[in-house]
Amino acid sequence: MDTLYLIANTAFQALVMGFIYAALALGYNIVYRVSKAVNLAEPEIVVFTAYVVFVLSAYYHVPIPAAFTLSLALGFGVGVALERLLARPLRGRPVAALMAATLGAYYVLRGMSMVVSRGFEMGSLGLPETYYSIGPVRASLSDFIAICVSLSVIVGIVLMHRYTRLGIAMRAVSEDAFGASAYGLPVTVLTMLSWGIAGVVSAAAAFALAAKAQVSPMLDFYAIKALAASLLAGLDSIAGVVVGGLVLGFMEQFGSLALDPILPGLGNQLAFIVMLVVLLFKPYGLFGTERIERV
Amino acid sequence: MASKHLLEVNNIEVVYHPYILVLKGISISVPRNSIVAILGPNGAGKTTLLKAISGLIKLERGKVTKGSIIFDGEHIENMEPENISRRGIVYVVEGRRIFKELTVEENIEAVAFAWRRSSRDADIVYKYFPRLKAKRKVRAGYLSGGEQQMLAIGLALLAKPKLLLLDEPSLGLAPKIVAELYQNIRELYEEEKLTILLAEQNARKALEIADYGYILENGRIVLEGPAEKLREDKDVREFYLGVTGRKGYRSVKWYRRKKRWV
Amino acid sequence: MIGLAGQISLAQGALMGVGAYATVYLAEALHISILVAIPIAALFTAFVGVFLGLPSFRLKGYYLAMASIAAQMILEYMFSVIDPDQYTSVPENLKAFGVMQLSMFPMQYYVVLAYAILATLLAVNLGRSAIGRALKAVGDNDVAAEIVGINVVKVKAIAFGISGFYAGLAGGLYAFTVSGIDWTAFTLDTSIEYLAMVLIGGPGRIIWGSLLGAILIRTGWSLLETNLSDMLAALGMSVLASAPKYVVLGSIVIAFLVLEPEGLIGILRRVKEYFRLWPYSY
Amino acid sequence: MVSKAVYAGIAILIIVLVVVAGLLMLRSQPSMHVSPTTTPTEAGVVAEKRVIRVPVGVLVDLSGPTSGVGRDYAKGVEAAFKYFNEKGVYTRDGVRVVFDYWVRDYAYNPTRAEEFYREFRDKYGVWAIIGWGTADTEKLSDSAARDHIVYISASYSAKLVVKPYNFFPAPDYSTQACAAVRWIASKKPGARLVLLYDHNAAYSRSPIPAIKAYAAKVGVNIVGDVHLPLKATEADAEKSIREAMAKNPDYLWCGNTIRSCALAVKAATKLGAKGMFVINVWGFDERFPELAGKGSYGRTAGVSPFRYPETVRDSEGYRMLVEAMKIAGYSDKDVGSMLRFAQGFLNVWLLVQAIERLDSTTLVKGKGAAIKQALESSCQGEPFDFGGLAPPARYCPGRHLAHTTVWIVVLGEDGRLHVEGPIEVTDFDCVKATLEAGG
Repeated sequence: MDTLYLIANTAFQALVMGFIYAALALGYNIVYRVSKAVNLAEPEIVVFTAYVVFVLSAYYHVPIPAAFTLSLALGFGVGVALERLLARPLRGRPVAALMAATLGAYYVLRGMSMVVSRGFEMGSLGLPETYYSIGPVRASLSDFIAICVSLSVIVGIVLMHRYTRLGIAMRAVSEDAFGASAYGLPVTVLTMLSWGIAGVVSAAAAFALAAKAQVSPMLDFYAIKALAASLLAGLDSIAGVVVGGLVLGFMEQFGSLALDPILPGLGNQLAFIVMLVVLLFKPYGLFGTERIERV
Repeated sequence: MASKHLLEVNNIEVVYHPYILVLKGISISVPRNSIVAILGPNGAGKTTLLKAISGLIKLERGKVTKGSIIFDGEHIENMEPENISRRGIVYVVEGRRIFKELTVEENIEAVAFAWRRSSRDADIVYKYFPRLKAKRKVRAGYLSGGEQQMLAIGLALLAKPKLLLLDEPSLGLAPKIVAELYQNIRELYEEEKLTILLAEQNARKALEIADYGYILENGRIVLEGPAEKLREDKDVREFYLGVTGRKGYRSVKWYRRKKRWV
Repeated sequence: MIGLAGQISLAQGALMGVGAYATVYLAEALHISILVAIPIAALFTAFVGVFLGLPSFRLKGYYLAMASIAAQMILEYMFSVIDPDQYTSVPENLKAFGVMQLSMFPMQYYVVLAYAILATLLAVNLGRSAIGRALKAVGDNDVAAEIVGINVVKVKAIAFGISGFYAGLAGGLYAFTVSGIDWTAFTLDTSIEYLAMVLIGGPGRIIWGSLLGAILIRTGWSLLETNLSDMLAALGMSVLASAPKYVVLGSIVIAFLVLEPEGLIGILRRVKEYFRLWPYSY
Repeated sequence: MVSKAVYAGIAILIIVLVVVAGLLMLRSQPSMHVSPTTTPTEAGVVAEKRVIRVPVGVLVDLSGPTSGVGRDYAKGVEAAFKYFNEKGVYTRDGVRVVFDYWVRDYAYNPTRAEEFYREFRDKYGVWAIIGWGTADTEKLSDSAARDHIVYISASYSAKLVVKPYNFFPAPDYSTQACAAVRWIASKKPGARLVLLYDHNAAYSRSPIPAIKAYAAKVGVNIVGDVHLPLKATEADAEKSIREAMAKNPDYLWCGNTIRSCALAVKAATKLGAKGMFVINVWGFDERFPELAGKGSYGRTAGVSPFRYPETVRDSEGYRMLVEAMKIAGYSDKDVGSMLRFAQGFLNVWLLVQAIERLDSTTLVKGKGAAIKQALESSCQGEPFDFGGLAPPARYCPGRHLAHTTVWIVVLGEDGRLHVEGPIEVTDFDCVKATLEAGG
């Protein structure tokens, strides 16, 4: 087969997956910026919101865009609830406590997803099947949806942080919550809002992911993999997730292309090897600030 | 209701999570439109007192366990820090707490967001600290120490404070910059009709602009009085102003016989 | 197990798997009794544990959580490669010790109990030793511990070694009690469950806390699981059988972390204190 | 502060205790909810009726990786128990049998399965278990034999054929796969076949040795052996399909579960790959056309040892399924795949038929062992009949291979399922090939 065809298509899929990973990673990073903890409940937020879209559209015949919007709202609600119930009471306590608490939330959300999904019914979102040929690349509508959704979320968040006063205030809080609160910034509200936005981002990423991988409880696996993108970018980096996600996407696609004949399945686990390597040699990632506490 | 004093701290005790008693029965009062200085060595509890007033001890699991803090006729002890700052107490934290990753302009935007101030209001910062105007696109982290302190105070101004809490503004600054800074603070105080509570180790500078002073040691107030009186006090002169009136510390090793009031 | 030195580890399930597979392969390769292979495999797991802990030698606890997730997933993959059929049988003849056949019900139970008692004794004494105190110091504040002159890296390495050792021991014992091992028993979910045990039991009290947590979760979980399943089945909603279990367990973990960080042990101690002082509240 | 925490602590303890106590109380009530012990239909017979209560454990996956298919299967099992309890099951000598059953979600985790197995055995003393997956069933097979518990699973692994207490009303995976190979050979002699499956999953791997052995025999060329992860995304599936396309196959065997196979077919459509997909039993059912999209029409076929219920609507078995659904309170909407539902139902039905062949004393005395005897009595005698849903089943001691009849269900251009077959592989022992390949 044509090498160009192979490389171009693999690269395109890597790009799509890369943007999805980037959006998932962004969810982690937004939370990390304000609470200095990794939100381990995010994988289940992804499953939960993906199921909400699926159940609404498949059983209640809500049009997909409306169901998607609803899931975004729900993601926001879940994020805010997590902040209110976990992050705020645990403020001032070791970060490990908050992370452990998010694990508790992981369980709760899994139970909730089961209820919503009526016992994990599986399904596809039923997006129209349209295919395009762009040069050697074959693309489908779901590819474009995945790219558009994840990219617009990332760009939106970056622009917000850069140019709106709200975003600038959030950056201030993420840099120094104590100082921000001294200047009268509504730190509590901004923190809550950040968690909420992280929830929205996760819900959007969940939709993009569902477009590419159907709706199933396994979606949490990809969200865990996205931790690698998040670390690679640096946990407190916003725009860096694009690079982190793309590196991960390319590594995974080309990695499994090369490795599957030797060790089947290793390519899909490369994310975790990346995670370990980053943690060992460059724990603050490519774009993270080096303020991370060292021993 | 307007009492003579804008702020009254009555006999408070502060405990850090959960058992460490830091302040032991402190009372101070700050009259409207005055500068009150709190002096004392490192670790005396100056910062804790300011944090207790501003509510920020909550973020560090601290708590006011006894006594009351009354601001403008209202009890504010153990309130959420945001609610306190909404009432007009703004705390300029020790060590030039600004947002180093943000540009000067963004620093101002962020605080202006909190107070819903328009950009025109924000010009007040540049008015008092014209040095900052030239550096509005510079990341705050790259400013000099004095500029950072100016920015910090400028940010506090955006909150239109009734009471400004300044914590060690002179810390780590060259004497020349300190002089300029204190000049600016004085101007501010006069033109904006502010009330300032100032915590300082640099007692000489502080007493230059203050009206009244408290001296804090080991979480207790050991001495208080009008600034000019403190300036004259023998012990204060000896221990805080470094004026010994003797032959010079070299021969006396004054620090070894440093007297404690407690 | 996990509460050591204030770190969160989410690779405990995989470490258990390392212990289990190592036990079986060792016993088979060397033709020794599994009972002999268990401690050796546990030592091996201890080394793996130290290796996994490497990133956290330089970094704070929550980075270890991430490193351990990665390690868990990589180990899971490695298991799936060495055991693709998801069944590695544990030969019955290797379960004997000398002439004693130990795999039947009462003997099996005694063997596990003996190991458990030994392990607990070891842990209790460890807590009292210099190493134990150093571990606690590092857990509280590693920077401070370093200033006091504790070799933080060494102590952390020991901590990971110990936690690996115990996980390996657990894995080995598990292999001893079953007819075949299967890597899906050592997944991330397993790790999370162990962490939940410790968190509920009381993270500060390594031994009794984990023990209490383990007992409570095991019994509580299975009570919840069976009763709720039956209840929901009666209501004709058995597809949701597992949902309440997750919600309840997750809520309990959160409640403990938020309201009672010292876990059940903390509650017990305070209740004890309360009744000791009763009826005077001070 | 401290006292508040004490109260909170006490409150939590009390709540925990109350919950535990409540659960214990619930537990202590015998599970009578299953069905009434006397049937009003037999009015007039005033005499005290003897009822045999048969305890059965049910292991299903409702929250794990196979829950997508496990859910409808579990519903089928449950509905079957309700159906038979209500309709009445009688031993040969006319004694009423009522099933007590306990459903446990083991989330596809064999360790959990083992825990539940102990619960079933020690707490309820079950005589039979309706089980689910390959790894757990294989793991528990020796225990089941030792404890004399009849184990009817949804895993059709070849290894279970030779286990004394394991049964399933279908041919094993490798026999099914061999039938698929035969079907391919009959369509196109010398066809090029690529195998797509997860190289690290027991279920996906299990029929592969038999396929390879039988393909060589009937002249199907296996030209590729491609890894397709169970946890695939479209991107992963595309990668596998591209690799397969390079081999230019006429047919592709997809040995994974439905989600993964649907993605593979979708990817093939997208990339314009040629070749017909033949999909393993758990990878294809009525939901496939919807999951894989229109592109799968006319190019996909599923292997099935059962008649798809929708294709045999006028059969006795279908009538029973519908009634069971009604009794269990399920509407059409509640059941995603009737095939999976039927698979659950059939497993229970097999148990019921075995019990119906026993007389009451043998059953009560022999329990699981007696049921096993009854199941194996079909070797020489009458086979078990499933009302047209599946071919009659016979079990012989040492070789519990129900039958070797397999259908190929082709998804036509019109988007409907067309059944081809039945196909029987008589010239090759696929079970043996599998067992020899990986003991």
